Amino acid sequence: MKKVIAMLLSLTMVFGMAACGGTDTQEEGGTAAEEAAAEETEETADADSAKTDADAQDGAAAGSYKIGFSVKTLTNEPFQAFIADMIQVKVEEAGCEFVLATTDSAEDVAQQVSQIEDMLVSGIDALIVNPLDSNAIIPALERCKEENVPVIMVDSGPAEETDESLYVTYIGTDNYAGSVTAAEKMAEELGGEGKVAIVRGVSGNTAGEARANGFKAGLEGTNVEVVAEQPGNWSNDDALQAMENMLIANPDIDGVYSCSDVMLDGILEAIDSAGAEDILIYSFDGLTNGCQLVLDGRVQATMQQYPSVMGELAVEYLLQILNGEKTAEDFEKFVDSGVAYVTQENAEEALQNAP
Amino acid sequence: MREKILELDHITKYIFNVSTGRPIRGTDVKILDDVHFDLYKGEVHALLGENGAGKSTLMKIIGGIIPCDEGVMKLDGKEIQFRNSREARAKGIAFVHQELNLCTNIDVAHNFYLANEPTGKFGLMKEKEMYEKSAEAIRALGFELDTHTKLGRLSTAQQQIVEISKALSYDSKIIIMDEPTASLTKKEIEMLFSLIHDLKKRGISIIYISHRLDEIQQIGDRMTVMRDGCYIGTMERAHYSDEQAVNMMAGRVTNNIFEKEHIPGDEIVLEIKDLKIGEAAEPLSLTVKKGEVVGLCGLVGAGRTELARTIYGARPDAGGEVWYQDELYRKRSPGKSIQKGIVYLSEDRKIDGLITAAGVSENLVLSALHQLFPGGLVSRRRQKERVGQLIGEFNIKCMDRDQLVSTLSGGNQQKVSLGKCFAVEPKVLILDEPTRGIDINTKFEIYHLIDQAAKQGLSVLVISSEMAELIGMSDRIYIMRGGTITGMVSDEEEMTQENLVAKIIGV
Amino acid sequence: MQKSVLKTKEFFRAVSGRPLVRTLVIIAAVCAAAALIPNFLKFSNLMNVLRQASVIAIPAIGVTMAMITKGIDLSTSGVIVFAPMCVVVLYRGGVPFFLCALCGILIGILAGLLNGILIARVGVLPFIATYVSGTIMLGLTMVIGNGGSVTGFPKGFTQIGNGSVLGIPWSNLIMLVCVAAGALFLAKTKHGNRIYALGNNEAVIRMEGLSPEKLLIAIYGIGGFFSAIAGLLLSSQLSTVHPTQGNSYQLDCVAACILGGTSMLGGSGTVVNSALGAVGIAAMRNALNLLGLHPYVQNLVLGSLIIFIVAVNVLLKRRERRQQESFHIRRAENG
Amino acid sequence: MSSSRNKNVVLSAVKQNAPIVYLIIFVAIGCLFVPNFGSKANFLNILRQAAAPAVSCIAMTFILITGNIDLSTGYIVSLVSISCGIMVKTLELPPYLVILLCLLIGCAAGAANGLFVTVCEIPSFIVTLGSGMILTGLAQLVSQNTSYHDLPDNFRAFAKAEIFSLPITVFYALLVALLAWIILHRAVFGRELRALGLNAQASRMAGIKEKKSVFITFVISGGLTAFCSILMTIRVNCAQPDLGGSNFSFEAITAAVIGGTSLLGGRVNIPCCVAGALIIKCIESWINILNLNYYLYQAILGIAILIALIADALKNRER
Repeated sequence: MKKVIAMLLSLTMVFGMAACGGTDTQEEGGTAAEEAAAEETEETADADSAKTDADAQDGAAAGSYKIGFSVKTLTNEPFQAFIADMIQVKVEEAGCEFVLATTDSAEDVAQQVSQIEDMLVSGIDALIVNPLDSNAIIPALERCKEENVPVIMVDSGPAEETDESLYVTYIGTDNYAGSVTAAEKMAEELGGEGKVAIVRGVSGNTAGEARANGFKAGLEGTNVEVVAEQPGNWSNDDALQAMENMLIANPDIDGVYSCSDVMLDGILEAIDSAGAEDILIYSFDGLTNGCQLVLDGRVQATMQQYPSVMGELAVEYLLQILNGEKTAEDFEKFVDSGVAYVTQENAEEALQNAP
Repeated sequence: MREKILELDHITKYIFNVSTGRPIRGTDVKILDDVHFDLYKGEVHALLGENGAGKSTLMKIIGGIIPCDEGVMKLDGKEIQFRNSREARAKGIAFVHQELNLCTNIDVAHNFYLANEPTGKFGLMKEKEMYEKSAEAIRALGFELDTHTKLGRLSTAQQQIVEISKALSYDSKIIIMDEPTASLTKKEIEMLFSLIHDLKKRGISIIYISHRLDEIQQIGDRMTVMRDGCYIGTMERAHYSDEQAVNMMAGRVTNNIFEKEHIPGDEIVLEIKDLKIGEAAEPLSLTVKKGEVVGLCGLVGAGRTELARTIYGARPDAGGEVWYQDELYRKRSPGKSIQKGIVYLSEDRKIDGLITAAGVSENLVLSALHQLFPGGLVSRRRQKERVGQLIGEFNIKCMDRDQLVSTLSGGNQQKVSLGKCFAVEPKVLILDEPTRGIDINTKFEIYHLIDQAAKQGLSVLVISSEMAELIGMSDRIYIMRGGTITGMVSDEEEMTQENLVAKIIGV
Repeated sequence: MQKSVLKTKEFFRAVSGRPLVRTLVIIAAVCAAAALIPNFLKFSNLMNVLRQASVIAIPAIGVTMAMITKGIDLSTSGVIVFAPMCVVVLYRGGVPFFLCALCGILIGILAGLLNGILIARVGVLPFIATYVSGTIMLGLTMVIGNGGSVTGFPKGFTQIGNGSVLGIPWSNLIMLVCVAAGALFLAKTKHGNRIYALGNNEAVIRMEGLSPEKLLIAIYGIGGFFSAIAGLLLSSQLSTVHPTQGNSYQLDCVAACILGGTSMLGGSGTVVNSALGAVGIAAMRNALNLLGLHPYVQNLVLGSLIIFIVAVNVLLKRRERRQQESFHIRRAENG
Repeated sequence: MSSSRNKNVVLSAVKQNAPIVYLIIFVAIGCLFVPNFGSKANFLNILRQAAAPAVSCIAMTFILITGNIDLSTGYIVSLVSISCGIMVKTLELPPYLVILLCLLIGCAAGAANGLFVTVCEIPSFIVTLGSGMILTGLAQLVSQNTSYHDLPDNFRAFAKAEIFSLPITVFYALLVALLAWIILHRAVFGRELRALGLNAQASRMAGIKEKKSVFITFVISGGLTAFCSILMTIRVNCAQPDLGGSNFSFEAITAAVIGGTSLLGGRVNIPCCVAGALIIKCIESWINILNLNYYLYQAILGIAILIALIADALKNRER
């Protein structure tokens, strides 16, 4: 059904254009590859709503609810994709319908808000959200409250003075605490002193800020000094250049803390080409490529999050609320989905459940 | 005695850079040389002269668009100097340009009130009033126009009426009309003339610029003739005759300054068979023999440039054939023409002919790039040698080879343009107004060059509005009118200016 | 058969002739298709679509004026972010909110005037001048907010963005007011008339003794004004200022104007049409969201749409020009 | 006479290659004030970082010389990078075939842009704006949210080798610069492009085929952009669909404008464009080394372009 609508939509729009165009130019937008993309969209549309679309109205029948997940872009973000897949599996196990909305670029806060509004209109009963910016998401949460749609935040938490009633709970790794542990572990490894650089994430991303600040907090009390801190913008390209230039400024650094495994490729390249040796590299997320690098010994440790745990718990709690077994007050405001300190020893089994 | 409302004496204007308006340094070429002009109240004063005679420049001075370098202008007896056209209009002088001063994307009323729209509350335009007032103004001229329609949808004549009614809305006493009938149909011309008679009755004087003698006889009370920027004379309508006007326009130039050394061969190089330059144009045919100079004369808008560009391949034709060296030349394009040896020297060299921001040598070799450097790489040595040859041959006066063309004088620029054509060693030369806006001695150099080229076996098709030049240079002259060829003059006696002018006008 | 073919041709020509009709057809096509999607036509969703369209439609007023004079304004995304950032920084510095809002709008106008001066006086190409000024403002916002988002707007302010009266969100009302003001200014005031004239024939403006430079500077100043208002509106919707909140609006505003029939070659285009174009884009994104299709599909569709429409406009223009040319020759014949 | 004659020849040479002088000044300031900036490691670093952007800037000059613009190069980079990843990792094609195919994809994208600009006569700014959206959509759909890490060594050798301790990418960039210099400054094709940029109407009348030439420049630019994408992908050792992105083409335009290229067409200087790319990398390395607030960079770069634009506009005024 959805496939038909998608085709109908683009066809009618094109027909509308031709009507106004006054000429019978055939549709020649884009390259031949674009036609290939048209078939492509059908598969992705199918893959998303695997089940045939049950009745579109609110889940009238008991147990079959519509649960939406709003997340930032999934490209080059296996971590987010893993949460989304886990949630989809859990939702469909419970016989409910799963709706996914992703923004097309990592920073498009306005788009995430309007996507949530659209999902509310399409009648979702519960929402799981990984906010791009915890301040900008508040109005959307207020709207959910008006429609009494319970909301659970995953991975990135709420801003400090967010009104507690807006969300049921926040399930995620305590980026801050996780980074503090990483800092303490690195200080131990370095014997309490040395120079360290931090490769930050994209500006304004709550998780990124918390990880950088957490790491710095973890180093207080030791005389391990943070000599350089530049953003890698979650992309290998920028991380590579930032790392290269930081190595120039202080060639004798002893440790590097990357705020996410997605930037490890770039950082390792920078270190290889600079010919710097025995630099302790710590990272965060515990993605497949992160754990693999730890296993190969090129990265010393990574703080593995459990996206699957986040996904499972979120769906579990929401179903409890929807089925009336529990109310929003029964949950604490923060549930730590735990962080594992992955080193070469436990890298093997960490790799199994890594996203 | 009729009251003289406008008088101009000793008006002189040196050649100036059109875009910046500042005079060009280092030349003393005058566009207007000590011109006298006067206008009585309620009179239609026709101004006659060939292209480049300075008519439009004189009118731009009266219209306040450009200042005059020397001379005095009196309006109602008082000396005045206009800084811009708005001031002139405030004093009651309105200018109806050939390309009208109107915007095709907005409707008639908004054009009518452009720049002084009546505004009501909150600064909103009083649109109802504008539509009514403008309709009234047009009705006052005896025409009915729906002032809501977009200007672009009106015919040229209707647009002209809007411009004239706009001029009248400033209760102007003098209206200057520059070539108003250039693109009007016969019926529309009659409409315009009846309007002019009506304006005369209201005491409004009109300066009517044209080079169509038949119109001037109908409408003009007095006729002034200008040639090469000089004032020749004024005639009353009573003793006006075409011959006298033509003599004054064409001027007595003896033929001996043009020595014709080339002898036209009889092998036909270029032959045009029933070529149609436009959908509705009549098919035309012409031939150019080896070593022959063929002239092409006609009024502005007769389609001479369109014909030249169609042969060259820069413009699509609407049927007919072009035979070159006894083969049919299909799918013509500038590139292909140059390869075959047909070159075209364009009328306005700054737009079509030269790259003013590039150096002399770069311009000279521009058309001949593929010939000079078949390997694809520009060899500095080969270019230097060829450019040296061309500069010598055309004696282009420039400090160094890479001097910017924009810094050269008009004459030198035309020689660079010509050099560019000759760099390709062409067989057929199509020249469009080769000597327009150039000082006299460069003109003679160009005549000599054309003659020598024909002598060496090139065939030349030259378009010119100066009768004397055309007669002096060409062996045969085709006459064009209304987009097709209406006649051909080949032997000596017939080639007189009076005869040609008469043929052009179709009198 | 002959008669009916002529009629449909007439219909197409009539439709393609007047821009307003053309835009209505686009919007009708988009809504007709979207209506098939469940709950698209729900009142609340339509209000959402309009609210999302408001932040595209308001700056599109300035962009339309720029495009009418053969220019373009890409600095909308910069002003949408920089103006509210100044407002929130001043407000946190204790300045009364009304003054801060005024100052934010002034900054928007100033940025617009800077664009105008760069384009009219210095002669920089419009699209590169406005893009660069947009990037500079984005950079300054990042420096002020140290890369992050800044909150601290008064409660009442965020009410404007999200609150609604009688079910109609405030943003829609603000959009209607701005679009009405813009439309009136462009269609009904003398300055609007001169903007259209400037887009068609600059020589006439000079001939009438007006200065095209001053007019251009004013146009881009107005563009800055409307972008600042849109910025404040967006920040009130998000209750925060995030340095990249404006990124997608840069292209959406231009796309809205093109969808609304504003031609790239200057001289045509109206504010109401561009606003309808903005609604068309918001409706399309909303419809595709409801379908759960990836946002990349939206980019694919919007990208092809823009190229297609401009291609059609250029073809129409070329056909017109060719008719005029032969018209001229036919005329010369019997001259 | 001869001494004053070659004095103003030197003067005009310096004036023409001003960006190279700026580069020397920037490097000098860097060595004096920025710690470790003068070290050999840092020079290697900057050269390595500037290799790919220099290629993309040269690709952009081919478009700018005829007075056009290309805003879609960033998205060509993404599409090529992800297809590179797919071909190498999933299809395991031999490296040289992958590189050839990637160049073909780039040329195809450039050809599509060229077709719309020349045949449909749509302004190049709008065509590349629209095609940018389409290309990014394609890249993300083709990639299905995955990126390919740890590319195989035989593929990476193409850009990881070192000759006399300089990364091979620097030599690639120099080779591209040399070829571009020959085409644009010494070949007939370059002379025609320059003429088209300065006065298209006169060039058409002189027999230059405008549509064909402009189309070819878009294809060349597409190919060079694909080559640049391969270099970036190998250097980062990760094929991802958001490599490049929206700012990529504007960084190329910035380097070109700082390098004296005029946006109205006709004025191009390859060595200066390379200098422009290096200048931008110098600014970036200052900010990283001095640990400045990274967001200053965006504002500083914006202001730098503005100054270069104003200079370019004033220079064009007397054209």
